[in-house]
Amino acid sequence: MSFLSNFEWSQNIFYLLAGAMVFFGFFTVVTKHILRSAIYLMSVLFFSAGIYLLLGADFLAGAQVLIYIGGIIVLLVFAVMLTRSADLAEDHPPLTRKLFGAAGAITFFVVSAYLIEQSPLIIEKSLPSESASIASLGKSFVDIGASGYALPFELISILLLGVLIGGAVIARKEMRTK
Amino acid sequence: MLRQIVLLSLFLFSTGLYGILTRRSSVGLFIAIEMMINAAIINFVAFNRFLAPSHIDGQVMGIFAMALAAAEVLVGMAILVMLFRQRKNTDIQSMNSLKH
Amino acid sequence: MGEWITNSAWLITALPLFSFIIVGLFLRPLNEKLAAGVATASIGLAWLSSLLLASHYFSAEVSAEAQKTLIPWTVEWLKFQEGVTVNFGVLLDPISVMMLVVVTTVSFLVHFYSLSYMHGESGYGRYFTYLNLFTFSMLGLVVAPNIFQTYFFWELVGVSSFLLIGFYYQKPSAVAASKKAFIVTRFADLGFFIGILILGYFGFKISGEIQTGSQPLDYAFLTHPEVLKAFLNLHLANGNSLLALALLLVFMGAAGKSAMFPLHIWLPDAMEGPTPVSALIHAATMVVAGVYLVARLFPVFSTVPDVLTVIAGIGLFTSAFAAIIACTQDDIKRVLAFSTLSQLGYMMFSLGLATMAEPLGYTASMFHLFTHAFFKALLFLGAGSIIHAVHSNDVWEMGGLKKKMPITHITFAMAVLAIAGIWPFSGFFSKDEILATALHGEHYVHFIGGLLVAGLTAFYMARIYFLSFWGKARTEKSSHAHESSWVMLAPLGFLALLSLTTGFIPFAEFVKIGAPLQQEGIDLHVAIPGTLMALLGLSLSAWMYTGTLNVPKKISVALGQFYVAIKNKFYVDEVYSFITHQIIFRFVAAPVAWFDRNVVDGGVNLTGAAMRGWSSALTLIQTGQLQTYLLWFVFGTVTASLLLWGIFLGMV
Amino acid sequence: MGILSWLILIPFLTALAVIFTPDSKKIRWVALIGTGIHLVVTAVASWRYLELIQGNFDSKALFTQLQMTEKLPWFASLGIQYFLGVDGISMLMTILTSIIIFTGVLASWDVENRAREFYSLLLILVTGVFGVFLSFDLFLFFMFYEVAVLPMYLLIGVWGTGPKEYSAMKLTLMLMVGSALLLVGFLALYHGSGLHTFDFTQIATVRFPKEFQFWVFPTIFIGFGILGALYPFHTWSPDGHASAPTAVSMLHAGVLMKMGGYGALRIAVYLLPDGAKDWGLFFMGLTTINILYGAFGAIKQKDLKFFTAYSSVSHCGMVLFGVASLNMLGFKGAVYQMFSHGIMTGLFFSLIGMVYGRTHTRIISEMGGIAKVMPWLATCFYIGGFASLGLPGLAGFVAESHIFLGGFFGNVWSDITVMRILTILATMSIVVTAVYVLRGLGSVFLGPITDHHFDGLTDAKLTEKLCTGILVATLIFAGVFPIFMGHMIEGSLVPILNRLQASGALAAIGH
Repeated sequence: MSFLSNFEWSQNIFYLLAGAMVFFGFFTVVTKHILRSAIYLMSVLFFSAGIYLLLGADFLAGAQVLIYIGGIIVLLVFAVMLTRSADLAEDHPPLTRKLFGAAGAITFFVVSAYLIEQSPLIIEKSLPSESASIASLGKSFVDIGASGYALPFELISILLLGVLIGGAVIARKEMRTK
Repeated sequence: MLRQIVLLSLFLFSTGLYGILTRRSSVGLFIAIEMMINAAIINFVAFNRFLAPSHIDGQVMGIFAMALAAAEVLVGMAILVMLFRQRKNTDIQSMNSLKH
Repeated sequence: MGEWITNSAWLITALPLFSFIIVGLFLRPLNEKLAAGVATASIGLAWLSSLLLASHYFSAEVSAEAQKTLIPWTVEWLKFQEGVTVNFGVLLDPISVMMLVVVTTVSFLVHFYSLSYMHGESGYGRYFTYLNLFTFSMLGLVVAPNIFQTYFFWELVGVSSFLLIGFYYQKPSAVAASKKAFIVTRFADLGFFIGILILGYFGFKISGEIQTGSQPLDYAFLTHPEVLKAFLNLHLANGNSLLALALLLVFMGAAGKSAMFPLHIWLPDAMEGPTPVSALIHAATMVVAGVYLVARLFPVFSTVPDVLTVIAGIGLFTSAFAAIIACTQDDIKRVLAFSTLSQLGYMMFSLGLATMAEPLGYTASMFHLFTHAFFKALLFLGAGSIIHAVHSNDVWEMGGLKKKMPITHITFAMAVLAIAGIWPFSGFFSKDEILATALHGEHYVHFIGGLLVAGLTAFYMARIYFLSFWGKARTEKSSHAHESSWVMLAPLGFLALLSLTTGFIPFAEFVKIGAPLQQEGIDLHVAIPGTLMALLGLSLSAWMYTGTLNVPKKISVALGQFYVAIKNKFYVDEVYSFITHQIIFRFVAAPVAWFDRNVVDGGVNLTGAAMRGWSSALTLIQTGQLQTYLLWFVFGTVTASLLLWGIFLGMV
Repeated sequence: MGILSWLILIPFLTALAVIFTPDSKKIRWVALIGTGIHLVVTAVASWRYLELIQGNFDSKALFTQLQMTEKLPWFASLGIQYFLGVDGISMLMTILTSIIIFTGVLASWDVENRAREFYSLLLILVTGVFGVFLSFDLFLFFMFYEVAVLPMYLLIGVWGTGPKEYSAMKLTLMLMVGSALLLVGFLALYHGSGLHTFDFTQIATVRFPKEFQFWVFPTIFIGFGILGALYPFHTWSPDGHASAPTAVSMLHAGVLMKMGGYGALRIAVYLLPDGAKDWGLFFMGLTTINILYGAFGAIKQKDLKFFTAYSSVSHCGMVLFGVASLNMLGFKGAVYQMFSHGIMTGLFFSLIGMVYGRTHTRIISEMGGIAKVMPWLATCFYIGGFASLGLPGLAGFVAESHIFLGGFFGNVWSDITVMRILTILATMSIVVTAVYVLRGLGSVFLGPITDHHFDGLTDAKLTEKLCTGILVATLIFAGVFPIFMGHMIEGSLVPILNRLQASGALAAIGH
């Protein structure tokens, strides 16, 4: 999987993907139509899968496309359809809220960016060559050793089960016994 | 390269934040939340790749984060459906009965 | 035998106390008659024992030179502090034994008289209990060996007079009078108490240097020569001597109790009480307590001459002031009250004129006190029997009682002659000595004033005598008047006898102080003008008040506004009530009460309200909007990260 | 279990007994018997105390000699122990409280609604008060202090009259502020002493630095002052007493306000002598206002309970005046005044309760001439009135003469002329007191009967006669024979005075 990872032309692919993500990311939150915003989100996720591939986390890219785009965006679209919030298409928040929201987001961005610049962690380093293989990723899920993630793996499955049942119970029609 | 990725994810996170603070419809809210979670996963993968290439912890965290995001949206949608059935609209600003 | 008598002197004071407790708590609810009997008997016993004590004390055995003061019995009442202890006890010296005799005699006669006078009144037992309490406190005051015990019983006397004046508590006027009496005397006692504080503190300081073996507040200590010298060189910040201030304050207490000029307003109103009470308290005993206190502290007073001049001045003014008012009063008891005021002024100014070098004034004042007690008590009891018969105090409603009440008439007449100062009666001798003090001491102002007052006294006493006994019965009630029962007349007779004989007692041998007296017997330079003035007063009054009564009316019209002013006692009462009600109550008490309710209380409520205000302001933040909370959350995280980063940077 | 623990336990056990008595009619009898037993036990304890000291005391002592002490570790790690002891002052106060609670139970004989809770709360309150007077560990002191103050809220709030919720709330909150100040003070002492213990006798050995004392003394003094009706903080007293039921205002004015004076003397002046020297004159000035302000305030009052509340503000001012004058006379006067005012106010409030029970009004102008109908109550009222204006022969006079003499004798540390002026101002209160007492009582009792359905009123019942009789007898006994009280408290006041004078010596002993 190294063909994507040689250094110099992967740099400009990254900039391409990043540019697209920024473009679509911006529009997801700004657009008045909820449905379009869902579509833009889908494209942002799609390009971020690209970045994972760039960084060699190809299983994750696959998972991303599968779960996020396949599952969550579809769910969101269903929700939009079910709740007829489509007629609420024009979601234009009052100006004051927009201003405050923008102010909050921008200050957050500026402060964190400044902190990142200062932080000694991100030393300028080129993309290292070797990367972990998917086999080691798979083994880690079942490895009950110190560095293994068996327990969280089991937990996450129980969680998902709980959430599934919970979601069904909440969204059920009123009980007739009332 | 790492710096640019982190900046990118920061940008995504902030736009998600803007989305949460301004969206009126709850679905828009969820969209913004998904975006923020995705920004976090990008960070995981990026730091794993640049700082500890031989390990896989970053990616494992990414997968778990994705699972949680899915769970979260599911519950969110269930509540949304309930709310919609009772309130007939999904506008967040009108749901302020918990005020003083 | 003699030893036993003096040692058991405390019995005289204790008898009324025991009978007060027994009668008050046990006998009164059982049977009022018995209670009254026991009360009178116990006072009678006290009277006999005091006579016995006096005869023994003044007899030849006790060494002739200045009768030494004996303190036969003391008990430690209270140890205030290391050097300051107050012992209650009995002190016997010429004036205290004389006072014992006076108080017990008058008290016994009044008790006896009241048996019939108060007959049929509701609260008959209560009356006798209060009388016993009064007699006990008066005797306690008389025999006090230290100034603190005097103050102790001084207050008790004040409270028993309050109870007795307010005996008819159903009558609002009696209630107001008793309240007024207590508050005015209480105000004067404030001065007395501060005087005690000063004497106590500086006495304690001096007792540290000079060892006299007695406590700082004892009379023995206060009148000790070295102590007086030490006191004299103590000066206040503004230069004048501390002892003068203390003595002025003590005199203020005495002035309050003996109703001297500024504080006399309560005595006329005290006539609201039953007449025997006025006879006992407001003629013979309580009101002379002030004179007695000044006499008791006379050695100390004599070291500060200007205080004595002040006393003499106030005394003279009061006697003149009261005599003038007495001429215009219609209520017989008010006339007698003002005459008491005037006679007290006499005693005070005679004390004021005395000095240790020529102490005639001291003996004269005590002699006048002695004689005055009897004939004034007689006057009051006589007036009581008239009121009992006529059922009214107003002199103009009496008249023509000469034939209907012969014995009362004779005894009243003798008393009038006694107070006017006609020869065989005691008033002549005692008033004569007072005028002699004034003359010998070259105090001509006081001598002339004294003579004038003597004339006025004769005039107003004769006025009420003629109005009540001579002429025709002016009202229906006075026409039905009849003589009182013998129980009331016996005391009158006895007192009349006393007013005749007490004048001849060689008082100078018994009661004297300081240097021995030069001359003996009656001094003609004083006797003749005195008697002339008395006869002038009597005849003037006879001319005005026996014939048709138009002469006094013409004079009163002639005097016009001035007459009205005198009749209203120069509006002194109104001034006082104005000061208390309008100024003190309106401008001090009401604002304080208002201030407390609104400002101080308001302050507390304000803090409560402020708390509630802030809490409701805080709730405004909870808008219920999800996004606003998120916004606060974002700003919170941003500032927190900046802070942490700052700290992190600081550390690195 | 020493006798002192029994003194605290008996009221508590009576409270329990009251809760568990089945028949509600019997409750008041159980309470009466309980307090009766307590009276007897107090008498035994004080008799034994007098034997123990036999009136002799070491005049050079720097520390209070405690008798019949009991000491058990409680929170040993924090240095807190269950430490009971008694000296002259606390013995006298225990006698006062025991008398007041006994007569209080008698006075509230016909409390009908929820008598069970009323009596149990009352007895718990008294347990707290006994605890305060007998405990010599600051933490234990504070605990009992709270136990004494808190039931007050319920007692006034439930059984009170008039704006009872408002005054209950106000009273409890202001007293809480007071106890907050106290807590700060006690913790300062605990840490300042460095001995890591709350034991009173241990802390007494420490000589705190002057600046430390300069701020701790006022905190504790004002903390106690709030309970002792110090001038600006007295406003809870009129409201609180006016709305409180009879027995509660008897207990409160009679005993709880004395805890203020007692604490100020025992803790503030004893442990912090230098602070006392610095602040003495200031508090003396404040209390002079207290005395005159209370007296003048009382003249214009319309309601009998407000009238008595203002008079107790004035008399409690005298207690703190005595404490602030920092000399033997002042201290003795303060303790006498605490005792005499306690009995006096107890008598006053019980009588007001009885009069209110009959005429159903407390407004002075609405009543008149009722002495004709209830002579016994009128006489007792007048005896109480005369005691409050300081008539010799009653307890008030002994206390007042001490306090005024003490104020006049002054002390070495403060300016003598200012003290004299303040004392003379305070002495004027005897006239103002006479004015308002006679005006108030005169318009209520004397004169013709104003309201004709007063004619049918009855005089005091047996229980009421017993209650007022005991109080009047104590007043007269304390007034005529002050010697007994003198012997009792003389010994325990000397150490407080020596500590003030011996500023140097103590440093030698201190750590």
